[in-house]
Amino acid sequence: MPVMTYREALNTCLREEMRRDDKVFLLGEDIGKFDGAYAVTQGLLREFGPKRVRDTPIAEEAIAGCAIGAAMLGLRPVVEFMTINFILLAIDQIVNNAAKMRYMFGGEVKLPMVIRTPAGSGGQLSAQHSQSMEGWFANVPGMKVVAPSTPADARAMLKTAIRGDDPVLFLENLHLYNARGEVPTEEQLVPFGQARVAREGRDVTLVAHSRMTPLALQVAEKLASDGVQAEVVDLRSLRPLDRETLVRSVEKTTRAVVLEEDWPTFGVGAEIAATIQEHAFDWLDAPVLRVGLAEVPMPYSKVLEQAAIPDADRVIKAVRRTLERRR
Amino acid sequence: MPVMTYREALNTCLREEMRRDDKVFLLGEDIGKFDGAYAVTQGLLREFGPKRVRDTPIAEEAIAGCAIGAAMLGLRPVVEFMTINFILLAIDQIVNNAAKMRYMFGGEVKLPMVIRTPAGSGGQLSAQHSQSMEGWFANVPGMKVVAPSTPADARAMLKTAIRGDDPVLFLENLHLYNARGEVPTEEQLVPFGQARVAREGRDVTLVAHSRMTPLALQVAEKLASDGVQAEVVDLRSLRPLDRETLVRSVEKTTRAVVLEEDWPTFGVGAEIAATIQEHAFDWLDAPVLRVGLAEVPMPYSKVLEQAAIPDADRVIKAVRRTLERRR
Amino acid sequence: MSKERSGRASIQSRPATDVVENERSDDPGVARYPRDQLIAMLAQMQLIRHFEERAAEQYTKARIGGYIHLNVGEEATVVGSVAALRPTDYLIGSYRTHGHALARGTDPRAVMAELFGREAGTSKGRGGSMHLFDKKHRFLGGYGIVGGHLPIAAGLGLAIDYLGGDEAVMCVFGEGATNIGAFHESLNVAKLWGLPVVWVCANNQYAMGHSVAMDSAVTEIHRKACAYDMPGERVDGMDVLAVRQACEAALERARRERLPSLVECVTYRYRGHSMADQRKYRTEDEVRAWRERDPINWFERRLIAAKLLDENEAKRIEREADEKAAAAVDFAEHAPDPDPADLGKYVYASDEEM
Amino acid sequence: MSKERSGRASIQSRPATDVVENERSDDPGVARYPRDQLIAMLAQMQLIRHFEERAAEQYTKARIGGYIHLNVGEEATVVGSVAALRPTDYLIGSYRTHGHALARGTDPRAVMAELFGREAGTSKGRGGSMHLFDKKHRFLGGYGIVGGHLPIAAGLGLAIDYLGGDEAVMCVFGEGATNIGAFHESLNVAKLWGLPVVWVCANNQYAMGHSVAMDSAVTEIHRKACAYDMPGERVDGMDVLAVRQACEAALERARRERLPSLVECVTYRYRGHSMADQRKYRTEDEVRAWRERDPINWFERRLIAAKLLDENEAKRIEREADEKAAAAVDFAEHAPDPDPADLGKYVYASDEEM
Ligand SMILES: Cc1ncc(C[n+]2csc(CCOP(=O)(O)OP(=O)(O)O)c2C)c(N)n1
Ligand SMILES: Cc1ncc(C[n+]2csc(CCOP(=O)(O)OP(=O)(O)O)c2C)c(N)n1
Ligand SMILES: [Mg+2]
Ligand SMILES: [Mg+2]
Repeated sequence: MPVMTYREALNTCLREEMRRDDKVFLLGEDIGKFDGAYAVTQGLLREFGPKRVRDTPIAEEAIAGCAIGAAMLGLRPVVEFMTINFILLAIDQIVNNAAKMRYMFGGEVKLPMVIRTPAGSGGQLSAQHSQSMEGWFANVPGMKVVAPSTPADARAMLKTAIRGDDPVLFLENLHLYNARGEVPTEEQLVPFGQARVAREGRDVTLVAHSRMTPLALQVAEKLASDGVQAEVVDLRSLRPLDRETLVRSVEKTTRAVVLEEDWPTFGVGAEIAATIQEHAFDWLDAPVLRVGLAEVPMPYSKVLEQAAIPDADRVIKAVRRTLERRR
Repeated sequence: MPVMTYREALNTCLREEMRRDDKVFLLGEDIGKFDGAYAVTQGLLREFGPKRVRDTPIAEEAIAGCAIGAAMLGLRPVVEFMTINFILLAIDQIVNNAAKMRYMFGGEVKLPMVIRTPAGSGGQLSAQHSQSMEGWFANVPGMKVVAPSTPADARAMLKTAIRGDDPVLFLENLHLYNARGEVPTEEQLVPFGQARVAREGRDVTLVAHSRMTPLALQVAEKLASDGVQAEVVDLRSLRPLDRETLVRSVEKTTRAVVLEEDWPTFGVGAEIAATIQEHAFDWLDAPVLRVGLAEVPMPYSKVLEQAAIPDADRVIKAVRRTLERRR
Repeated sequence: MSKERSGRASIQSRPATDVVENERSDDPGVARYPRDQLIAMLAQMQLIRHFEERAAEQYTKARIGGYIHLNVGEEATVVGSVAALRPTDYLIGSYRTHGHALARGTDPRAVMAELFGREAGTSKGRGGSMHLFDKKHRFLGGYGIVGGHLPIAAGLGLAIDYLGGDEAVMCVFGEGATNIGAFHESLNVAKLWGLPVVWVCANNQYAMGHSVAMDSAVTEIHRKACAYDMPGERVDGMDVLAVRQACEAALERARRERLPSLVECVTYRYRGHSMADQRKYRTEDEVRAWRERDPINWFERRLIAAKLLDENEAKRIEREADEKAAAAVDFAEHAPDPDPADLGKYVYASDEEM
Repeated sequence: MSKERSGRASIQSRPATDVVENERSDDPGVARYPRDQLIAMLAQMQLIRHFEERAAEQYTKARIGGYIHLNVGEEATVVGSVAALRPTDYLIGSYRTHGHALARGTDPRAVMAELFGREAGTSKGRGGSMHLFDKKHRFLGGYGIVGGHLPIAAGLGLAIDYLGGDEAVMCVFGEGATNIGAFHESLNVAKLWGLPVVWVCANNQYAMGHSVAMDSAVTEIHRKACAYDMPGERVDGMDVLAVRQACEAALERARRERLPSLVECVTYRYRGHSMADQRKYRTEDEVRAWRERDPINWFERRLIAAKLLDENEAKRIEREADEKAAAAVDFAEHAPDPDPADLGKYVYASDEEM
């Protein structure tokens, strides 16, 4: 199987889908002439021209609205927001229009549209450029929210998103773009709502999505050398959420730690913990713990930033606390 | 103690605080000449004039930004958003500026500002006008989010909000405005981060905030006639969250049901459940259950709307499921 | 400098088939359109008036819930603008769009059923007054967030352009919406990308309790077009033919030149902002003055003066309109509610296919 | 129609104390200001240039993290606008504001320390390049969301008006920010409420890889003022004195007439959007052509022509600027990092008091 980066996998997928269906088009800031702020759309303007790779002004609300309108008439827009931090300017369009229109118009309209955007922290981008708000969108019926962690899933899930008929928030991550992995040559589509057991283990379940998955795998590797077999569940999709896989894993391991790149209080991990305690209550031997960002706006200073972002040590500490509990 | 409505309590508080401190001023749509869409600011324009009761255009982002700028220079703006549904147009200002500025500018600035807005569903306002997104704001360090459920708390907590030095989202509810209750004549301030045990009980804890509190009390009353003693914890403040009171209650009752007016998946109740299982794990005899909105955009039709909104029956059913579990 | 166009931009209206009947009218507006179309427009205006009054009545009887925002007083603006559309064009609007749906041809019974929250409603009872929808007539919805549908209108224009069609989009909104960010972003991209969109502002003088001057640095709304090098035009929104003519011209510019326009129709709402609004932010005198220019009366008188209508016919048209409105209420009253078991339907399209 | 003012609006500049020295200069711009101010402005421009070049160097050495956006090429726009402010006025800007802080008087060492993420930085190392802050000099911050600080600027104006002060607010932003909703909402309320705000657009031709024409229906940014009945003016942003003069006039209008203005300074950034930008979206020729109008060279030549400066002095000024920049790097290098134990500090003001 060919090896490629997460970025290449996305780029390949966009190219493939645009070749396959001329209703698919891209819009976003600097995706064309500039080749994409993070080069995900590199070369696509050259191949498909400005009609299908539409550079937009800095006007996030208009961008989202344009995608909605275009989707209503049967096109399949794929929006790029440069980073998730700017999505708040478009969240009204996404939450109040895209997510609700099908329902509030009695099923008379479909909105096949994808919003791609990288989340994540690190790189000293400071408070306004280091966020992960995917949990807010995952709270909204009518939205689908996915967050692949590998190049193969990135390609396969972006295909599912583009060919689907609903608005999808497709979460990328600044720190995953250069991650490498095998990507099958043949076409693959991963249905939404299926978590992936990225590593099997029997002692504790590490739950992660997006960039936290490689961290979880790294932690699992370290734990293994200490004789602890951690299972890693890569959620892949937040809405729909694959509660079954989660619960099945914890029924086996009886313990869980959630890794998250957002703030834990009222964050993504809260739902994971709530789900596990609700559906695997009788199996749990320890409370589900959460490891996420420090509850501060992200500081710029390297030393402070490092202190704020979850790392292997903090996850391992949480795992140890979990394991201390007797059955 | 005089009895007044929640609306009157807010109105009284605004009047008192504006008389007390001429740095306090109001801004929002239709708060002056129109007396407030829900009449909370009734009569204030007459008393304080247009400088201190500033009617604004429909421009939520500018409104929020104006409050931020004014707060930076030492004023104490109190914004009214007509309903929380429109706050998404200002969420970038609130989350990326108000909540982060003090931190990202190294503590050099204070933002004493309050955003008042009613959330809630019911009344057939349909998908775009029936929401409760307070959980998203409660996820953000730098924000304070409070949601009083009684007239007395409304007055006392709005005072705390106005006199405090941080941005506060002050959550009201369409269905609480006419709720009546005793309000002490003397001045009262309720510090944030203190939940209130609204009713004592030993069998199960009902956790609620805002409009769900009266529902929880109503349920507790019904349960009492069946011999079940429910304790009702009114959170009052989501950020800071009073984990102690929550945990203390569950340590006593060993069971909990969360009532929420938002969508449960990734909603407010998830944090409550996650907190309880984390900190009261050894006391819990049953999983924490959540009762919230049906996971659909709110339908207009009365029959569908009724099916979507949590009611006493659904809460009682959840309580029964919880109680079925043996110790 | 802004390139505003005068109201007298050249008109390429739809083919007129029976122009003969009124070619000698002294009223240049009336002379422009065939009799059957003029009569149809009057009938639509009457239908809207009577539909709205009946809806108001049902609201006070609590048969209708939520908020309802009526078009009473604005019938000329509504009918004039919608009449300018081709059947293949798209229409999108705010929460104040009962009239637009009716003018576009949506069955009044389906509109009323929607207000009653019935399964037979335009949106299967899920949307209500603020969220009407009629795919068949290309009315792509009523929206409740002020300004929120303007970016969508741009997207509709984008799709037409992408697909190479000659449809146009009409986006209607209130003057209060012109102060919000979405207005700016949408008009900018429409002009920048040459999208076939006509922006129709129904300036009914108030945004809830706010007069135009309370909210907008520029009170002649059409002048805001200058910031996009877009034609901007103000038209008497009580004159159904002036509105139609301006919108026809703007639609043609959109269609042929890919040049969007901003058309401001100066009108008035007789009633409160919504049925819930009983506040006093305007004088009785003001309301009376506007009512004296009632768009329906005025149009009726013009048609009678042009000898295209007599008093009896006028009465009949009004009676028929009211009968239709009454029939709509009757239909809605007896139509079934949605099945609560269907609560979860229509959230996702993909799930239904799978 | 828009009421744009010409660049020659009457000027009420600050009291000139030593006008004598250059009153006979043929250069009307130069003649307008006393020598010490002119020299100070040149020194500031040089300081910015050298500070930025050194910052770039430190960035490539990975001593500075995040994004950094330089003002190189834009020194005339930066210094000209900031020089127009009174000490009591407020300044607020985007993420591209190293130069603004320096021009306002912030210690270069504190600015560089901020870029290094040190506790001695303007924002105690919490903000970094995009979020400089200097309360003492009334520079109320750099902000990272395009357009996001414009509403705040309106709020500062509102507070001044509320408190009855005679300060003014200058809000600086790029031309790319004029297409976003916040621009529209902010300018509307500023004019509507008569807020003392001057909107200074640094039109440096590009928003990342987008030329003005790719993003804006109206490419002469100053013309967008027409939608708010606000004076709009375009000025040569490479001419520090023209910028200063226009801003002074606008500030006076803001202060005295409570009339906000939009001042567009036409300029150019020599470097990439941020240090991370190595893309090719503009030609070498274009960059070269702009560099030929280098604002520092040009200003130096004018001062020399006016006999207010000689080559040696010019060299000295440049050398001193570079020394300051070097000293700033040196200071920043040796300044201590924040204490990780302080991670949770500064989230809430109330908590600290309690
Ligand atoms: C973003 C937003 N803010 C506030 C409201 C509440 N609201 C509903 S209609 C309205 C007034 C709108 O006035 P205008 O645009 O003139 O339209 P009209 O109602 O006069 O037709 C307001 C403030 C809303 N729906 N959306
Ligand atoms: C709302 C938002 N969208 C996108 C970005 C990413 N971004 C940062 S700077 C920039 C270009 C801004 O151009 P302009 O306003 O002309 O200012 P300049 O950088 O040229 O000074 C973009 C798109 C952002 N920071 N905020
Ligand atoms: Mg109006
Ligand atoms: Mg620029």
